[in-house]
Amino acid sequence: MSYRVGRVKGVYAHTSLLKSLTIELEDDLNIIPGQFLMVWLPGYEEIPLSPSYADQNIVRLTVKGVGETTKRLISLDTGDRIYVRGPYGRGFDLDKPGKYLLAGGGYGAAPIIYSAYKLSKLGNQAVYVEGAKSIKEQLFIDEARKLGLEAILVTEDGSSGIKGLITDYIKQIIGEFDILLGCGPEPMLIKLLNMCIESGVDCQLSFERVVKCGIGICGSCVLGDRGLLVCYDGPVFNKERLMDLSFKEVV
Amino acid sequence: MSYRVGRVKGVYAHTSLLKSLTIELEDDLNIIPGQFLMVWLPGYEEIPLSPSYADQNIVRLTVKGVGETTKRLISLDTGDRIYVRGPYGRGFDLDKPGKYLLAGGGYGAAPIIYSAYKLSKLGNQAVYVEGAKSIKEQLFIDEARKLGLEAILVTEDGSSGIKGLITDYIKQIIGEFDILLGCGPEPMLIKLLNMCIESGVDCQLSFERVVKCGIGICGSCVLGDRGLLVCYDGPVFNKERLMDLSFKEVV
Amino acid sequence: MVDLRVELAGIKLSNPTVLASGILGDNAALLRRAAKTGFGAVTTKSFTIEPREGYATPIIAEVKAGLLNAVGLANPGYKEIKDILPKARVNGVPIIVSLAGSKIDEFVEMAIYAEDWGADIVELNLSCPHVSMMGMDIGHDPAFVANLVGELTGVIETPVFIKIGLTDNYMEVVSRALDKGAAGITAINTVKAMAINIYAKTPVLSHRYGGLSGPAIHPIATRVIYDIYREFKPPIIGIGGVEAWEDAVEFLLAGATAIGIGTAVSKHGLTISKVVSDGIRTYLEREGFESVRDIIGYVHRK
Amino acid sequence: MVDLRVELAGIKLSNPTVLASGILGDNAALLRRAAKTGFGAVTTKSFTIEPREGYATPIIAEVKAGLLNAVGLANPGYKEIKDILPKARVNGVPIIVSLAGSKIDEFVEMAIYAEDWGADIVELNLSCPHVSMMGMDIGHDPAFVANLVGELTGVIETPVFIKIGLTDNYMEVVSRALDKGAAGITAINTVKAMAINIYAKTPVLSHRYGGLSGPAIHPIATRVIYDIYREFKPPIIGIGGVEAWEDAVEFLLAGATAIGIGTAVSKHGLTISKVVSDGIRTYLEREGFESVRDIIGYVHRK
Ligand SMILES: Cc1cc2nc3c(=O)[nH]c(=O)nc-3n(C[C@H](O)[C@H](O)[C@H](O)COP(=O)(O)OP(=O)(O)OC[C@H]3O[C@@H](n4cnc5c(N)ncnc54)[C@H](O)[C@@H]3O)c2cc1C
Ligand SMILES: Cc1cc2nc3c(=O)[nH]c(=O)nc-3n(C[C@H](O)[C@H](O)[C@H](O)COP(=O)(O)OP(=O)(O)OC[C@H]3O[C@@H](n4cnc5c(N)ncnc54)[C@H](O)[C@@H]3O)c2cc1C
Ligand SMILES: Cc1cc2nc3c(=O)[nH]c(=O)nc-3n(C[C@H](O)[C@H](O)[C@H](O)COP(=O)(O)O)c2cc1C
Ligand SMILES: Cc1cc2nc3c(=O)[nH]c(=O)nc-3n(C[C@H](O)[C@H](O)[C@H](O)COP(=O)(O)O)c2cc1C
Ligand code: FES
Ligand code: FES
Repeated sequence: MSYRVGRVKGVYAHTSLLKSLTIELEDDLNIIPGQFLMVWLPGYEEIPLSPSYADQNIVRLTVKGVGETTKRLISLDTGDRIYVRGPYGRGFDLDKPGKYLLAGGGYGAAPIIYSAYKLSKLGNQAVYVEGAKSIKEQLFIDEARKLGLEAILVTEDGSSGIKGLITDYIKQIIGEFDILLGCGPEPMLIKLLNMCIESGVDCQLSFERVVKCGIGICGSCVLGDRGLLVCYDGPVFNKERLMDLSFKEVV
Repeated sequence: MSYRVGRVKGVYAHTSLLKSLTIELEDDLNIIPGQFLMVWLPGYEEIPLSPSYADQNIVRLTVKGVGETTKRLISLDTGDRIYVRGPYGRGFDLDKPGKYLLAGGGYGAAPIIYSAYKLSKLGNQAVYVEGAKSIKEQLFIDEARKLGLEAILVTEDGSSGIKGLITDYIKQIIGEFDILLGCGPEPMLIKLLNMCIESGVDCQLSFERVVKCGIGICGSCVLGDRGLLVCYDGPVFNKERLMDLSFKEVV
Repeated sequence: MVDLRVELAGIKLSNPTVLASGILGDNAALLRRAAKTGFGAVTTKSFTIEPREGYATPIIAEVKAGLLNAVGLANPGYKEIKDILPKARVNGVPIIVSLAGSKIDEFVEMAIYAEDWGADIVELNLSCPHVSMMGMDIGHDPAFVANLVGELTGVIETPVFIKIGLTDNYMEVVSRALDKGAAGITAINTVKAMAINIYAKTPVLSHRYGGLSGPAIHPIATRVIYDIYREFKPPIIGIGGVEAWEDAVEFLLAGATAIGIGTAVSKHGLTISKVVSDGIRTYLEREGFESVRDIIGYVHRK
Repeated sequence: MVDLRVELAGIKLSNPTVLASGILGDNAALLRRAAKTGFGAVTTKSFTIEPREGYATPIIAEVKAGLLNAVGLANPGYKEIKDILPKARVNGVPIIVSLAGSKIDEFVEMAIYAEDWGADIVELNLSCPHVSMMGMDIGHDPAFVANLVGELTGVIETPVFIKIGLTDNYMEVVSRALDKGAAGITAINTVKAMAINIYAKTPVLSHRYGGLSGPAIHPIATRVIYDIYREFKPPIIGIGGVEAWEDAVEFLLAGATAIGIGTAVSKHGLTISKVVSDGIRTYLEREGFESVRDIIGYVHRK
């Protein structure tokens, strides 16, 4: 059988539409930060999600209710079943030496905080920056601090931390870093990419496209005019790959 | 692909109808003495053969030309291809401590001499007895001696060694041994079994039936009224198993 | 303790596993051994009027996703049923007698004989893909099947199952057979296929064509079982690539009452029946069902 | 140096590997990438008159012996051919345009359009097993196929291939299509099947049914290719479970001129084309052949 069956062990509501589900699987799963799972709720669709934490048979999913399936997901209760296949795709390469700047926007902070766990285990230096609409939607600032990282919140409405867009803040500090890991809305990613090109900082960015098969066969997740596949070649792409693309669609 | 392709590396003619073919395979094969290979010559049938020697990617088959396929086999030349699948079945258990009596009749000496190789490697004490029609059909007496074993030839016509039937000779000496390994014509095996029952000596005997699938599914190789399968439960059966059977067919 | 018993047209099985036809099954000792090892029922090799030698070896070709066979309906002829059946019977395990023929007369003669010698179910092999004028060659014709089943249910009381393979019109065949009194459906037989050895540059099987079995056909069988149950809900012996209890449960949920096991016997031995029925038991317990009967066709209830 | 070039109805391929329809193929960038990675030809996703969203996810179910899919012929509609084809073309790699429809008119309209925009071959998908009124539903009818092919070969000059699946009467369909001028045969499409999740107790695919591909169907495809070559010797694009060069050689020996690769792209990436064509080259060298063309249909010569 291709699906692993998990049980919801706990639900943490960041807001009414943004929740973290801790899932217990029957067997251990080895997921690299940035890789994704295909998550199926029978009767609903199957969707890609990048865990915000994973260890042995525990996976934490941080989900924003944007449509039918994600809304159903965030309404799950402890004990409910959840079906996952994967992990799929390429995650972040955390073995590169240097000082890391971690940038997560919205639920895009999920694979970023998971990267923070791994980086702190590896003993790499990292600063965590999270962008959110307001303090209410802030996700992992406390967690990042508990990991011993400097953690900076940037809110659009200034309700906490630095006011503004995460990209504006990052522009100011990027020069101090060797490598940037980013995940979030596509306009944010494009800005980050351009910044990194200008400043000569290395980067790895996680992109979204509509993922249907998850295994590089249906073509639905194609990104850019070189035919990159988000589910197979990504979702995390490095700077060299991204520089090759023309992002007319979004810029 | 299920077949391994081998090349004939050498042919040794014991007689014009009884030959040993040394086969070189592309990969190593781990065969326990007494196990068999299904050997296919395209255009002919696929038949079961128990190697008379095997080491890494080398297998030696000792074949008596009795019908179309075996006759074709013994007419192969160096360089010819041969197709094998397996090994299948259960071989001799050579780990039991004690003094071994090895009894091979006709081409049945094949798995017996291969056992001799393994036993001498294991440092177990063993005496090799071979039964043949005449000196011309004698197979592995020299080889057994080179292994440092006492080796006795019993010929029906007395053209060499002891004259008579191998079973008559073994009857005289069986008391000196702890365990007998036997392979040969079925009447020989039945006599050996009865001898072992009477004298309290342990035994393992290799039986033949028409083997078609080799993988325990077609039922063609059934032995006895308990539904033992030569290809799956055998070809080597131990004393306990055999004592359960009624061998009306042959005795 | 959950209940594993099922009934196939009134015939009681202690658990849903069935030894599939052609697997070790033309010999009393082997059928007996299978029954003792834990199968809920055993099926004989398909018998024909005359004894058949079967094809020359190779009769088996191992492929990545399963097995090809072209045994060629080797069997000792139906008259042997008389010797085999009484000896094969043990612990009350039902015996399904499989029959293959090319004419209605042949089937009638054999079916009466099988009934006389104690067959619990008569299964008509209408789907062997590698013997001409038998099996698939006649089984894809709904009119023939309807006549055949009609004749047989007129002369014997033993439940008649038809064993189908993958054809375009299996739904019509099943529908006609059930109309004429078939007691149940066995699905599926092997799928016609071929394996070529690239060094020998020739088909492996002496008969060239063979029937594909094993994991390869499991999702096809699931579909066929699902279709038949959805439409007709007859007793179904689901067969095809079952090699673990999960595969068996899949068939049960799709609508099978019993689960035939063939190819997996080669990989796992006859104890596969125990492994599968134990697995079903644990599954039922964990999922909160009391009887295996509660999950038959379950996916259709949603 | 052995020669890997083959011709499909006059269309030259640098090597026999072909990207199968539906694999990454409704996007110019992906077709281009596949062509660059070493495929001898690439096939587009099947286009339909209207754009199709396809089915809801799950559209894929992984099974032991392969893959089930029910993409539902998702495609942007045939008018996109105009944008896709010119961008997809690279290094002279031929592009096969796959079309799916329910009526002859639809096929005619799309085929003319495909020809206008440079299709090297037009492939008629008469075998998709999971969309009603298209694919298999029409492709098993020899009369319809004969009419369809007759009409198309009357209006376009581009070679027309028909893509068949596993039906009872594929030999008749092929025969009628060739009679009416079909330039070649693509065989086979996926086989209708189902996977049920035993904990969810429901079919995995949102569409319930899907098409089985991968190693499971390889021996079935070998048989179909063998049959068609034996009888008609047309150019054949052999497809089904090719995931290693040995599988490709098997098809060539059975009679395929070119080798379609689908599911294996998921396991091995697009570089599978290189791996397969390199393997074929080494095989030919070792077995003493000068050209891949020397082994096409070789098993029939014995
Ligand atoms: C690699 C990857 C990782 C992701 N990780 C997370 C995560 O950790 N947390 C999280 O909340 N979301 C994540 N997403 C996004 C998430 O998959 C979508 O929000 C989800 O698919 C929407 O499904 P729905 O049925 O709820 O909404 P729908 O009603 O289907 O759509 C709502 C919105 O989501 C977009 N969308 C729909 N289907 C998909 C799809 N299959 N793939 C991508 N986008 C889609 C639509 O374009 C639309 O804008 C990730 C996406 C990708 C590609
Ligand atoms: C486990 C096992 C190991 C064997 N090892 C050897 C060996 O090392 N050397 C050797 O020379 N022979 C061995 N044999 C016997 C060998 O398999 C047969 O001699 C061979 O199958 C005959 O094939 P044929 O086509 O040449 O003769 P055929 O014309 O088919 O038959 C000639 C004789 O062989 C018997 N026979 C036919 N087919 C089979 C079959 N599939 N299995 C068993 N017997 C059959 C027939 O009953 C007949 O008596 C072994 C048999 C078994 C079961
Ligand atoms: C070696 C072999 C012999 C078979 N012989 C028969 C037969 O005589 N009659 C029959 O109805 N089915 C026969 N079958 C088909 C099986 O009963 C079964 O339907 C098929 O193998 C699919 O199940 P599996 O995947 O579990 O093997 C045979 C199958 C195999 C592998
Ligand atoms: C995801 C997917 C989508 C497919 N879409 C199409 C299609 O649009 N048109 C078509 O003719 N075949 C389609 N097919 C069938 C393939 O072209 C091919 O015939 C089949 O998958 C068998 O080959 P394989 O085993 O190499 O995958 C599709 C197959 C898959 C797996
Ligand atoms: S989602 Fe199908 S190719 Fe990426
Ligand atoms: S040869 Fe088929 S069961 Fe032993």
